[in-house]
Amino acid sequence: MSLIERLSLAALALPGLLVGGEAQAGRAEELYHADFQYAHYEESKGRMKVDVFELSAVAPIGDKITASVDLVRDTISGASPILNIKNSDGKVEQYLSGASIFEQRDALAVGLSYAFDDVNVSFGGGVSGEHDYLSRHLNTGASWTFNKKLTTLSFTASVAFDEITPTGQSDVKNSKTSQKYLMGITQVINKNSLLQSNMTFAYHKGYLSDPYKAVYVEGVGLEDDSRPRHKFQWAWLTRYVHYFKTLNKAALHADYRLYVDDWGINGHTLELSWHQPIADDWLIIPRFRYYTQNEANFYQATFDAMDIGDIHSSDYRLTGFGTLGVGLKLTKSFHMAGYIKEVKLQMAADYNDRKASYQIGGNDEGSFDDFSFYMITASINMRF
Amino acid sequence: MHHFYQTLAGTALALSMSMSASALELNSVAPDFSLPNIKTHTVSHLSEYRGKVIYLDFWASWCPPCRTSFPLLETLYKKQQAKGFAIVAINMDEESEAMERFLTLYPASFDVLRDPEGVWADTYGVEAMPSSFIIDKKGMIRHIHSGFSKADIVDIENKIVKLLAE
Amino acid sequence: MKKIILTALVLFLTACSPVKPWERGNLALPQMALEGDAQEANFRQHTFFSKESSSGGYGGHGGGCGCN
Amino acid sequence: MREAPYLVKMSFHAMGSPCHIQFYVFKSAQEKHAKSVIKQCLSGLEQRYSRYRKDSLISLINQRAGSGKETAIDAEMLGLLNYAEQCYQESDGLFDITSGSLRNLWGVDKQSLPSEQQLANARALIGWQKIERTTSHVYLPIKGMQLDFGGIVKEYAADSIAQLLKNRGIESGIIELGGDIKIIGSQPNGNAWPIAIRNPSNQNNLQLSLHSGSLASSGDYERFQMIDGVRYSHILNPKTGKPTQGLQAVSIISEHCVVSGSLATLAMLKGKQGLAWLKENKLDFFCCEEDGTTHQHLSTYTLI
Repeated sequence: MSLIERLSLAALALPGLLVGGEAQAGRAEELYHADFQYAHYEESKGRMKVDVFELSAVAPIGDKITASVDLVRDTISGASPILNIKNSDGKVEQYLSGASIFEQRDALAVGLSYAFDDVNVSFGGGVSGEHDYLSRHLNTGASWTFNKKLTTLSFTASVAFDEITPTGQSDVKNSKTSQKYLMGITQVINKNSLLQSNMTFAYHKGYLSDPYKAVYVEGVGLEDDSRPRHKFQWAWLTRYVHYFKTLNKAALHADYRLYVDDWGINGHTLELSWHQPIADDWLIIPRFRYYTQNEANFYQATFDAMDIGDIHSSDYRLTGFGTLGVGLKLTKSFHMAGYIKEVKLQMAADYNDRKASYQIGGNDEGSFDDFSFYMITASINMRF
Repeated sequence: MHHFYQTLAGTALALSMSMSASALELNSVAPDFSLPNIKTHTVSHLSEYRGKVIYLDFWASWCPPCRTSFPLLETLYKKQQAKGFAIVAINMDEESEAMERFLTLYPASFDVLRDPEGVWADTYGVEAMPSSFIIDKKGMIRHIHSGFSKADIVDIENKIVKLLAE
Repeated sequence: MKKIILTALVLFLTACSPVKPWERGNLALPQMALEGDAQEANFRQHTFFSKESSSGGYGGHGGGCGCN
Repeated sequence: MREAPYLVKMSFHAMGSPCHIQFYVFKSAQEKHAKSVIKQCLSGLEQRYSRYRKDSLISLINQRAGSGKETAIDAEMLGLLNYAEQCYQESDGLFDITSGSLRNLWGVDKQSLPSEQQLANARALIGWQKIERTTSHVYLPIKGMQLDFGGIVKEYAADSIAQLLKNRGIESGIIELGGDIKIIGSQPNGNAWPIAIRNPSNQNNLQLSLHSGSLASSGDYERFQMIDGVRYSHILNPKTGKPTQGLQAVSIISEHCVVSGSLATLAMLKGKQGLAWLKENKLDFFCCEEDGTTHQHLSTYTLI
């Protein structure tokens, strides 16, 4: 920049030239947050069950910095599919892990964010681990609000280092690193609606297979699950929210996400939810979800000597299928003027049914992979 | 990188220029207005407060910094009221119920007026929520302040005391 | 692909009617929040992520009352 | 079809110099409102930044120098201080608004040169880095230190008035405050505004026309003094404490009047290297050396 440009920029900061209000720094909320949630996940066919306890807290420091901490404990039990076998009359059956596995995963994450006038930057990190798995991650992000505060650009970047030492193979230490980048825009369209559109890019490198899963090769036997050592994922999520004053101030939320990865999988996710206020400060939220994906190009339910390459997997998450889900969420909030400013209770239940036949364009894989699962959450959030 | 920086500076300039077009200016006369007063149920005019130092605040119940500001403004008002200090809080909620529920939680003894269509917020060029204008005894806008955080009350009181002494 | 997205975004930005700061009451209501309950949303997305291949997209800031 | 706009002329005295403002309006209400806004802006600025008024903000700061009592400042004063700091850095210390105390030594009425001792004492009271300031307060730590916004406030006033009138929908006009000029916009028929720059050495002035931007001058064709037959400029070098030598007058043309003003003062402060400095920074200028030779470089703006 030339001398004259530097001076002009400095001159433009003079109120007389750039006449208008003073833009103020700091963030909107200056309250402490304390949130506690219990959640339960359970699959059909006696498969996996998970109980999750989570505690999060947020504290403002000065009028620009906000610190946050998040503690999570999962306890996982039940069986999980490890193998598909073709039985005598050629039909594929799925075998679950025999012993009922019992694992406990603990995770800790901390974060700091700093609010400038219209820009907010954040840094964070965390660690999570089970007896056979350790993951450490770092993340950073920035958001810039402009155009009379109607438009917000967001950018986040995170990196994770995972290490897996499968039970019974203590000498083996497989590691992988994952990088994720998000760029997004949130735009207020008018008084009653807003739109958010985010794009994420994720790149994984290292040991990406599942040590507890295997593939059945007809006439040969079993082979370990063996996936490529890198994976690139791209996702584009668009969320639309619209306010209906005449329908007792309800709001419609509609999300659509397109997903593509270089393992050959394309995924579509559609979620619709209706947020209906009833009585004072009650919200009832029915919701519907549909998901579909096709299979990875190295997936087969079972293999034979001819088509077993060195990259192969029968993992039920890599096949083609669709999921239909319905759910209901209830929230009730209390506003007070004392030390505690707000208490909010939340309860929700979702039922999801996953079937190969729900996949767009149909799928004749058979129903050996089909199962259903439900989720329950209950939480209390406090602001003071 | 250099080129990018310049275009960034360019856009920032353009944006800031366009943003400020409608705002009122420091040291200009505060335009008089008349709005319904929720306590007296009559119409109040800004000119009725002439001779006082006025903290004119545009607020709404749904804006978090307004919740932070009301208790602090209430104490400031009680403390300086006798010396000729007035607070005129212009509420812009679409529905008055939301405002009434707010005022039960954050009672205000200073005057609250209603401007649901934001007519005077437009004239005063309100750019952020909340926005406040400190007006001296001669009716001139001496300070413009947008947003509100706890630490601001000290600076606001200094300005009020200085103007009261004028 | 990039060009289409960019032009779409620019067109889209200009298509919005200007919303005055005091007209954001509806957008600030809890039922309009993109992230109403963070913990519940994270649990739900984490569950789907571990049962399906698709992931990503969620995150970012913005919307709401635009107060500062 | 909007009726034809009519020209409004204002002539008055402000900031210690004659001022002339012309602008076109469509309705008399617009004229009345514009005139009141101009008067309020100028009286406001004078009331805050004039060193001659005992009750001004600047005088309050100067009176409290060395007293231990700091002064609260608002966004405008903060903007001016930040701008002055930028000028200080760009001129590596020559443009220093703390050189107010030098004014007394070289006042127009003085008949004799100040002694070396007086100059040394004055220099001890000067130094931008000595100022103690935050975004909300300012304090001059040594008794006798004086801030002087000369070379900034008058030009800032011209820019402020132009912005105020533009906000009121006035798109055509010219503002002249004591030789500093700011254009609001070209005349309704599209013509530029004719301007003459006085040539100190001979009487044929330089003719110039501006559609937009500003022109500010620094130099001693009005304010200078003759001591024992030698001509001393009123532009004082804060490092030596003595008037500058080298250029007799400089006029700069750029978008903002406050920028043109500080660049003109900077050129004078550069003394002998002034001309080279003007060329090196590719500025639009007109200048006259002490021996009367004139130079000019006008790229973005045109001569009649």
